[in-house]
Amino acid sequence: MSVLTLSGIRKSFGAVDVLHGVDLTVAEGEVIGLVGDNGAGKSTLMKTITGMYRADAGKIELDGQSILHLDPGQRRALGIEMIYQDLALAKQQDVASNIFLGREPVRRFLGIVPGMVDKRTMDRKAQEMIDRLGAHLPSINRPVGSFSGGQQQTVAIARALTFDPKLVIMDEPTAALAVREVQSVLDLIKRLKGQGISVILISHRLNDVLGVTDRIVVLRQGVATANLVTSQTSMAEVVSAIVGGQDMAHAAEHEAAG
Amino acid sequence: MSVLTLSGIRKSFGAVDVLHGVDLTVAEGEVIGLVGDNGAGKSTLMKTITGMYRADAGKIELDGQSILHLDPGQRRALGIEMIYQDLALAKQQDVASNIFLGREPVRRFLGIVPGMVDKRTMDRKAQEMIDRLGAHLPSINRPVGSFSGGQQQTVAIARALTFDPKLVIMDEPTAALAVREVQSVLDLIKRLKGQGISVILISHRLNDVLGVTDRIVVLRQGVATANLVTSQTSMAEVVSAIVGGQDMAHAAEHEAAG
Amino acid sequence: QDGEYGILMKTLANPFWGAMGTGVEDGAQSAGVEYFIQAVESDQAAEQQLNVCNTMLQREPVAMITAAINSTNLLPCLSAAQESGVPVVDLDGNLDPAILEAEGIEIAFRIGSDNLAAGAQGADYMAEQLGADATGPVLIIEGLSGNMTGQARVTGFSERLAELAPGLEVVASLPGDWDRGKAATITNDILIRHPDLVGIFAANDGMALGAVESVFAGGRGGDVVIIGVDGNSDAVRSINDGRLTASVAQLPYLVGLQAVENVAKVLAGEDVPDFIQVPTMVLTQEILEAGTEPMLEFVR
Amino acid sequence: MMSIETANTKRAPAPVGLWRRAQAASQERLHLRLESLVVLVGLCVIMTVLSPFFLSVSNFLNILLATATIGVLAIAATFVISSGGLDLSLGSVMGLSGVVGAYVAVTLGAPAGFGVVGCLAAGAAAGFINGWLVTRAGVPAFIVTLGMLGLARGLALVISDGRVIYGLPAELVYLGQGRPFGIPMPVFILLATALACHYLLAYTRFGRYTLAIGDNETAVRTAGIKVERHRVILYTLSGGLAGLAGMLFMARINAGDPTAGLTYELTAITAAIIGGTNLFGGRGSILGTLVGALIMGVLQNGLNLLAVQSYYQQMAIGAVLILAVFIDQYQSRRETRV
Amino acid sequence: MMSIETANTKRAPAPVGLWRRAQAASQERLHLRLESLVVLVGLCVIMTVLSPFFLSVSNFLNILLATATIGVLAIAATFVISSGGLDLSLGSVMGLSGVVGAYVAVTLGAPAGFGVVGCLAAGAAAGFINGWLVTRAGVPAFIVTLGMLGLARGLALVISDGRVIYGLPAELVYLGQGRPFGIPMPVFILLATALACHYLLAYTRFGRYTLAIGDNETAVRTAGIKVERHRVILYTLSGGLAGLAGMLFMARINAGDPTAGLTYELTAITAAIIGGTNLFGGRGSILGTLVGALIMGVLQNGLNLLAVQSYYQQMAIGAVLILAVFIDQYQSRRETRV
Ligand SMILES: Nc1ncnc2c1ncn2[C@@H]1O[C@H](COP(=O)(O)OP(=O)(O)OP(=O)(O)O)[C@@H](O)[C@H]1O
Ligand SMILES: Nc1ncnc2c1ncn2[C@@H]1O[C@H](COP(=O)(O)OP(=O)(O)OP(=O)(O)O)[C@@H](O)[C@H]1O
Ligand SMILES: [Mg+2]
Ligand SMILES: [Mg+2]
Repeated sequence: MSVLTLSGIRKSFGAVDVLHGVDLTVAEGEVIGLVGDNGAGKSTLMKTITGMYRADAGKIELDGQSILHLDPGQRRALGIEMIYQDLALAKQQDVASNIFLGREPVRRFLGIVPGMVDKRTMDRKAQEMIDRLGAHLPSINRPVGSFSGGQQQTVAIARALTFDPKLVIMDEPTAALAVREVQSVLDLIKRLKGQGISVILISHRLNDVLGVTDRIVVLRQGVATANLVTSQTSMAEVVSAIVGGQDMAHAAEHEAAG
Repeated sequence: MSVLTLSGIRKSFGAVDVLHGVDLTVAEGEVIGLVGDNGAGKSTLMKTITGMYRADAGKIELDGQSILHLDPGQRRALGIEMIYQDLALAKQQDVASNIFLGREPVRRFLGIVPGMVDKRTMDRKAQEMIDRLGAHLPSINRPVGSFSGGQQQTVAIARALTFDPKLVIMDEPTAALAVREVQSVLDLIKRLKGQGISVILISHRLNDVLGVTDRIVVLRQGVATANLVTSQTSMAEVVSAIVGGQDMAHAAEHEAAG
Repeated sequence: QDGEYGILMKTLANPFWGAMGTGVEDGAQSAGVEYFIQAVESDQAAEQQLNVCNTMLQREPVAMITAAINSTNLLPCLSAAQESGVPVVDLDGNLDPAILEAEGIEIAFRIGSDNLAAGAQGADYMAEQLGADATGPVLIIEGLSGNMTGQARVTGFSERLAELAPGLEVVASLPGDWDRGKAATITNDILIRHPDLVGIFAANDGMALGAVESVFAGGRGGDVVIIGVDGNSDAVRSINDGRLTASVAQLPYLVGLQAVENVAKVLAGEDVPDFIQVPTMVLTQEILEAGTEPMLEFVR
Repeated sequence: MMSIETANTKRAPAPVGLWRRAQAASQERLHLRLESLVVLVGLCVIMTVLSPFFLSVSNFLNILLATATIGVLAIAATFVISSGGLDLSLGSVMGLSGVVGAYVAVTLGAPAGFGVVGCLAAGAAAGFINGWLVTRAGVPAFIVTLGMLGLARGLALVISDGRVIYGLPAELVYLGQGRPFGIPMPVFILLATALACHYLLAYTRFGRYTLAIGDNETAVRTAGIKVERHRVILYTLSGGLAGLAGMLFMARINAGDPTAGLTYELTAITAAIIGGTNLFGGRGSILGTLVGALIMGVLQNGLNLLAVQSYYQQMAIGAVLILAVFIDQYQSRRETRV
Repeated sequence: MMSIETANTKRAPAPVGLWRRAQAASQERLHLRLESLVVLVGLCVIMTVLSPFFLSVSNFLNILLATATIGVLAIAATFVISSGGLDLSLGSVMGLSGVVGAYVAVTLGAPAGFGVVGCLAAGAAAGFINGWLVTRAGVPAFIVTLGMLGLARGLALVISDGRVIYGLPAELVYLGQGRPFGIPMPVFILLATALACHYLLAYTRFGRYTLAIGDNETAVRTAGIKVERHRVILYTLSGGLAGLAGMLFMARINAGDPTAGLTYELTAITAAIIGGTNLFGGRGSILGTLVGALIMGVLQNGLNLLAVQSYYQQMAIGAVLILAVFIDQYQSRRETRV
């Protein structure tokens, strides 16, 4: 059963046409790699799924139901989570506040007044999640704006994974991460797959993409130009699909082996 | 001759100690890889070089002259350029304005009034620089905030390279870039080296680091723990220096070959 | 004699000017003339008033009745009016004859009541109430800093009080900014320092009424002589209720009424005096209860 | 905003153990910056030295009473500003509300309760319109609320015909002048409002979203929160609080005054900013705002007690304001900001 | 700021060729949004229809004359705001400058030239202090300039003892009342100032850094530009322009008035924002501000010509303001913002 089906998605910003009718399906527990040149439209396409952008045309179905009319909150409630490329963190807030934004646990204040956010629980769970990602943060009570690039990335990842999603979209989740943290994330993706959660992974680290995905979709100037089964493809093929058939043997070789 | 010498650099933010006495030298035309875990202090160290942070203790010399008392503008004038990890772009301004920020060419308006910024020249040169980086931007007259992650990264790179620097610090310049653009940047680094320009490259893409650097310095919790000559080291050694001797054979293998 | 009268007030967001506006209306109605009234947002908007004045000239009125915010702000407009032969009336007497002479502006006549005198009348009444040999602290609540009207009233009051009852000491003269709430707060503050306060003079009725509420809420109701200026309808009510002691009524209604009537005379070529002084009167509970004072008709 | 420290920021001094701990606890638990309390206490000490009348229970009640209206308005300002918005119409809406309340209770002769409802409803309605225009029509908050400033003031003048509506029913006057247990009613109302609003802003989801929207609207949107709706609620709340302030003022002076609250918005915003609210959003605390309002109240009261002459009062307030904030934020400035 | 479009933003309409090209050219070459010009012209057309007195050369000069002071202040506001700052002291500093100028020229009896210098120097000095406090002492601009608002007004009242200082030398009066070629001097001065400042903001490095600082201060710092120094210059410039406005007003009424400029800061900021300046910095154009000031001038003038009663004027101005900005920014709102 396909969890998510996109068909004919189009999107333009003013005079700039970005997506020219993209189709994509994601099955349950499937890990899809979405790759493409800078500016190919990957992030834009993903934002039409989460509802941050409204597609100009096309259909988006989750479990066979159209979700086009839903707002981002409703889509998130249905289990679509995304790690945004620009992280989308509230920089003056601390780690737990960011991770739980929109889903804060509440309790009663003094046992009477309702609606008090349970900060202690939040802090504890946030720390757990960060530990699971194998990251080190100097303190989870500092505003995330004071963290290093990789530390902020970790918080953004934790935010998307804390609430048992059905589909996780990761827009370059490992771009700022160090070696070990990258491993943690890749391991995590495999674990998610094991739990039947679908993942769309956008990454320019083709090694990673080839390592964890089932299928690789290549976006080129707003069109899905290739759809490769990972086990049957090669670095060279992926690279040439990204750059559009030019000779990039050299690049592929570097990517594959350094 | 060493172009840059750092010794005993310390830095803390309030209660958080970040750098505990770091030494580093960079020779003319040398390409140094600076690697380390997330939060190791790489970006912080680099910002003490450009003057964005003031070191709590230690010495910084450029060509044998202390530059500690100089402000960022003076250091930049001496030829220290940096590509910041958070890009540091003025998002509402267009490409040329960002690239030339602080160095705008001027001419006389109507041949009389002095001080008019020569926008046409700026646009032309900006376009040239972007082309040299092998990137595609939909239009250089749009505010950079509307660009994709990789496109913004390209603008930041262009900004640092347009004015014949003596030393270029690149803080994860390729994190958001696609395959081909990564190649352009790596080629560029080699070209810079050929021109006798020194480069400090921070990257978590160890492949890249091993591919273009002469020497690799590993920062671990605010201390430079290893200083490896690239031609005499291996992925495994670098990875284990980063994570501190734990067994990361698996990670190293993945990094090296996907 | 066809054409409109242009009437430029300070502001209408104030019962004093509201009453004057009504007077103008009634006067125009009885004289059967057309008119248009303009005002600015506050009685501090000096430049706006000048701009409005200039704009009014564009409508080519047959006469201008202007209540200038200060002695100089309308001068360019007034000389422009003079050049185009429009007679100008100084409503409320804010223009300085010496300055007018220096500028070469001749006005048709000046009408209004004397703010300095109004303040002095307040002092007269306070001295009368407390006795000439009374002692004790007195509070003055000023208008907005730098406002001419408020300043004149306060100066008139304090100078006369010092003459009549030297034992009454003005312990504070603080800016209430024409704001009731601020006046109430100032009164509270001064009552802390001088619980034996015997008198309060406020530069307008609104602030006096704010002070009244504070005095009563502080349990000193009836012990403090509180005097305002203007003679507003709500001041009248408060006096009737035995809360406010007195208000120096300036009869703005009468000012407005007579201004229009006299302009009509000027335009008809009749003679009018240079300065038409409209009397002020102290409104007190007795006077109001007696109701015999002929001027009461003009209290609005 | 500033992720990069300036070159000339010095190192923070070594933390003074106890003070630092108290500070952190206060910030963490109460969402109150201890420094502003210190400034407030310092100001009180200075005033005590300067004037023998300052230090007394009745004067403190007096200061609280004088702070009530502005305090409520400042709370309103805190909500809107910490979400990255702005409400310049607070003072006018306060004036309008008082007039509507007095109109209902006096001119129409309705029971006192309706007068209260009239105040609150008028304020909330104006706030709702502000919120609607800001979010749905997309007009900048500065323009919308400045427009509302004119609209509300004009309407108040039209309704009241430019006169005060005098003579409220006794129950309403009690709300402004009553003194149960010797404490003025407005003080009770201010404190109750402040506590409830503090709870709302510091400890509930609603408050967290408010601060987060001011920090990074996009992040909040990606979290699935309806930012537009939240903003409309915030402006409505702000208007409703202005209505409450209008009611307090009306009850205190026993009249609906169409010119009430002129330029109060500036004072209210100032109190919020002294209290640590970030003018650009993302940071704000109601307790802080209360302290800010009290700082201004103490200053004004002290100058009145000292009978400082009016020209010099303006200057003194201006200078002390700058100095107070300078001291208040000295330490946080020396440390790294985000 | 908003890098993510909201869910309910609709697609932009198909570009209307010619209009779009004119728009782009105007924006690119002149740094002027064509829409605001359209709103201005539209307003003029409406006023022409409504009032027979509106359309005349003398009335246009009248509007320009009425706009001169506010126009100069709005230019000052544009510089500061587009750099992400704020100057609430503009009106007060204008008042102070006029008093200082008049004091020098009348009370001290110095030659007229010194009067002019006095105005400008007083304004620039106040602005410099603002800038210094904002950048070196690190106090938020809102507080600093609000403090200066009180300080400058108080000082003006103290210097003049609360009275207007009347009777300037003829040369000074000429600057306010002279009419070379039938055109009032203040109009010349406004236009010259606007052109020079437009050049400065739109075409020079100084202007680019101003906008860039308002956009991303950190980015500008990394480019090696001395942000603090630049800000001090901006506040000083802003104060100097307020001094110029003070001089214009003083010359116009032939007196130094200590209460001049009360609440003008709000009007000045409004004109800047109508003209497209972003309240949070990064965007601003002097020509736009001039158009914004003229929109407000035409509106006020028209309502006066129509003899709309003052309560309704306030309401009308509020409503038209919101509507004008709504129309003005309608298109750009429908498209993607950054
Ligand atoms: N808000 C916007 N307004 C205008 N153009 C935009 C906007 N967002 C994206 N674009 C343009 O749309 C194109 C696709 O952008 P997108 O961010 O989807 O690329 P991407 O595939 O994610 O690239 P990258 O790998 O660099 O992240 C780019 O050319 C970009 O400039
Ligand atoms: N402005 C700041 N205030 C407080 N702590 C900071 C600040 N900047 C950095 N830090 C802390 O200093 C440490 C080093 O940060 P830095 O950005 O130098 O790491 P990095 O090596 O560049 O990491 P990454 O690979 O993730 O970019 C981190 O723990 C970070 O949280
Ligand atoms: Mg992307
Ligand atoms: Mg870093």
